[in-house]
Amino acid sequence: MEIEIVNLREIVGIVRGTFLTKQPQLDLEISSCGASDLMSDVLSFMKPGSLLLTGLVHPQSVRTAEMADIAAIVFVRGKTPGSEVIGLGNELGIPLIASPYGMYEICGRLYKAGLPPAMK
Amino acid sequence: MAQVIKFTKIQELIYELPIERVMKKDVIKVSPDASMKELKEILRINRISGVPVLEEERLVGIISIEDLIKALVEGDIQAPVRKRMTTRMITVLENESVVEAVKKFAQYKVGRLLVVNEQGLLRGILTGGDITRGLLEAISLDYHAEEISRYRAKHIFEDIVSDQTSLILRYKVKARDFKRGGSASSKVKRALDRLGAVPEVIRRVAISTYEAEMNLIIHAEGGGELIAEMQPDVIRITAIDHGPGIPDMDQAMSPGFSTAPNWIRELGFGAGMGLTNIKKSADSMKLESTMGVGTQMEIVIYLRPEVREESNLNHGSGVEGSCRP
Amino acid sequence: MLRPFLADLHIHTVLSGCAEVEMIPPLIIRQAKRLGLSLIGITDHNACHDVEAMIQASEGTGIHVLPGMELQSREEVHLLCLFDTFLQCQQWQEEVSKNLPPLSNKEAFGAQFVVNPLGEWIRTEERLLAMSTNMGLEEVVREVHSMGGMVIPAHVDRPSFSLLSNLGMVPDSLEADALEVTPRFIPSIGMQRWPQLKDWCMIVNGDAHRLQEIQNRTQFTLAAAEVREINLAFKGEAGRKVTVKWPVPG
Amino acid sequence: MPSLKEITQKLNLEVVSSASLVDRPVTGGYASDLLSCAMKGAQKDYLWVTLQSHLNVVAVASLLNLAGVIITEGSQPDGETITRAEKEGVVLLVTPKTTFTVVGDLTLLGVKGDS
Repeated sequence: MEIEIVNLREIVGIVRGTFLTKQPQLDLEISSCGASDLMSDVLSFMKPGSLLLTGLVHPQSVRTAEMADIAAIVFVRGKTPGSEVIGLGNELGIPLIASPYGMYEICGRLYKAGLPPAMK
Repeated sequence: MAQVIKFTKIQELIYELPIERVMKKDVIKVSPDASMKELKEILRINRISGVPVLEEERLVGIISIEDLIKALVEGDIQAPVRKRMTTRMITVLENESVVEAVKKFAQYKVGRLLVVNEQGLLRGILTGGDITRGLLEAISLDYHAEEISRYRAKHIFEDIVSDQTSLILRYKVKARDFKRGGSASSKVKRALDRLGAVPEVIRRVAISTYEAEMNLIIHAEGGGELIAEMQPDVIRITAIDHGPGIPDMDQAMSPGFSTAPNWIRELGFGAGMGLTNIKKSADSMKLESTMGVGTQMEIVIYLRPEVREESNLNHGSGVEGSCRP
Repeated sequence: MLRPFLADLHIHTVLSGCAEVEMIPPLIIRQAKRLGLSLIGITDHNACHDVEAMIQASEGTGIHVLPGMELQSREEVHLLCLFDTFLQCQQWQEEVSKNLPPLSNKEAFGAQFVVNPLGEWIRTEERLLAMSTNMGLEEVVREVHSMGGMVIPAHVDRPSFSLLSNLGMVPDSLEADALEVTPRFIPSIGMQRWPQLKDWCMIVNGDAHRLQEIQNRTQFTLAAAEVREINLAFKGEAGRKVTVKWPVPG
Repeated sequence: MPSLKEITQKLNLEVVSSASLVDRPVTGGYASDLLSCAMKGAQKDYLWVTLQSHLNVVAVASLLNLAGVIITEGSQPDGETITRAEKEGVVLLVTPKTTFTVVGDLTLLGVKGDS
């Protein structure tokens, strides 16, 4: 499979997502992707510049993204973050996206689109 | 202090409890001539996932919701249960101990076992949950029994008013009298049971009294005396003989050492574990011997196990420090 | 007058499906006595149905029971919630029950028993208790505090159901009262791995699912066995303090 | 959809429990590291992809009668978990790959999630 660089605009299209944070940088390039609900795992394995798919809605998801230099976060179906989480995303400049799909479906779609895994 | 070999209460119960004490007795069953459609109703109404199949009184198979689903898929819902049932049945006997059921659950990975009697007739059904529930009930019953017996024992001593009450049992032990070996200790054991001591303590008293008694039979040339003095909290067993005496005390105390002559060993005694076993079972043991005069052994066992077990707790080793290290 | 309280604030009863059947009130009290404990917390998963029986069983034994539960937050993090009175704990229970998904246990997670002070079976709880409630971490801390209780994130050094594993670190905003670590936690190693822990008072509890697992490593110096006093001890104020017997490496 | 056996071979998964039961159908996939989410989202005969490897994973899989559990990132279940899985007839599979990659591969094999 050919490895492609996908930008945020395309990602939002693929996962049928909506932006939760303001003024997203749509042509931000994403080079890899990881899916996890455990932030200890994200901190220890995810590559900088990757996209995080998670079901953990907590300000700590955004804090972890900041620490691990995660480019953006997609919250999976049914996991709508509160205003505190979105506020933190805006403050730290980390784009937050909500998708109507579950984690399984999103992984499948992005993988098919050619996004490589974000394992260190 | 030596570690006392001891089963946990649960392990003990798993071995002691018969399956019939924990199984479900009112079993819902089905006839082999019933249709799969009727079976579906039975499962639905009773909210169960499988039933044994009985022809008259005889167990002929078992049928589950999986069999029903297969029948549904194949459009075979009018078929009799006989056609679709499984005849391979995993059974246990009602008077076997629970541990046998635990083994079968592990071996066959089934959700339920059929309980039968010696004649192969169905007596009940058993799930993992039944075992847990049965153990819970038994453990609280056991706890009660323990409390009641303690009360009883105390009560006897309270009825008799004195500054210090004790009950003294004396037994004469003849040298080389292997036929009656152990009879004194079995009487001590029975007395303790009557007084309501805890089973675990009784076992320890029985083991050490038995070994002390056997020592008198094997080694004391003129026999000796066994004295058990019981007080509300403690039992003191003294074994006295008049010779020959123990030449090397350290050697006598080491496991496996024996001075018993061969013919005694051939009877199965004198393996050199006597003193070691006493040490293991007793809370304290004192041995005094003078060559040519005789030997006196004193064994002390506390009747309330917590007095002893406190010293066996192995917690909290480490360094004392702040909660912000 | 200040006096020492040897404590284990995280003990399960047979109400927790994963607990052994020996975890009944009289046996827990007997074991606590043997270990020299004078303060214990009863913390079953998302429920306190066995707490009253425990309190009754403790009467006259010199052991004080703190009513509580081990709550599982939305983030799947375990939090000890402890109160002074059973009434407070029951109020909290109402809140928790509303937020627990209505699943039935079917004993896949082990049977959950409600028992009396003697440990006799009263009923089997059919609702699955060991699941995430729909309550966020901070929300739990806020609510429990407002009801006069305290919150201690449980076994933070464990690889599952813990603050450090699920959230990666202790959130700055977390207003928990102290942190619990497992009896295997060795300070010199743990502090290196999670430097953040230096800002916290840490206590060791057993998270006991069987009698042998109850611990006697944490000692409070308090005027009375109350939430307010324990909180002073966590902060090291007014002469109240916490000392812990830490395991040594190797 | 492919059977569990086919998936095990194609994805090169290590079977750590109930190897005799891999010959079963798979009707869908589910991914989450939160057990409570899996309890709600995964269904009978689904394959669950997760990083978690502790005992409760087996309880969830058994309760929902899942086709199997793929444990990712080389996380290894302990002996007690494997014993319990054997007892309950739960198929545990282990892979060094990430959840993202495993789900991607499963999707390419035709194992669908709920959309």
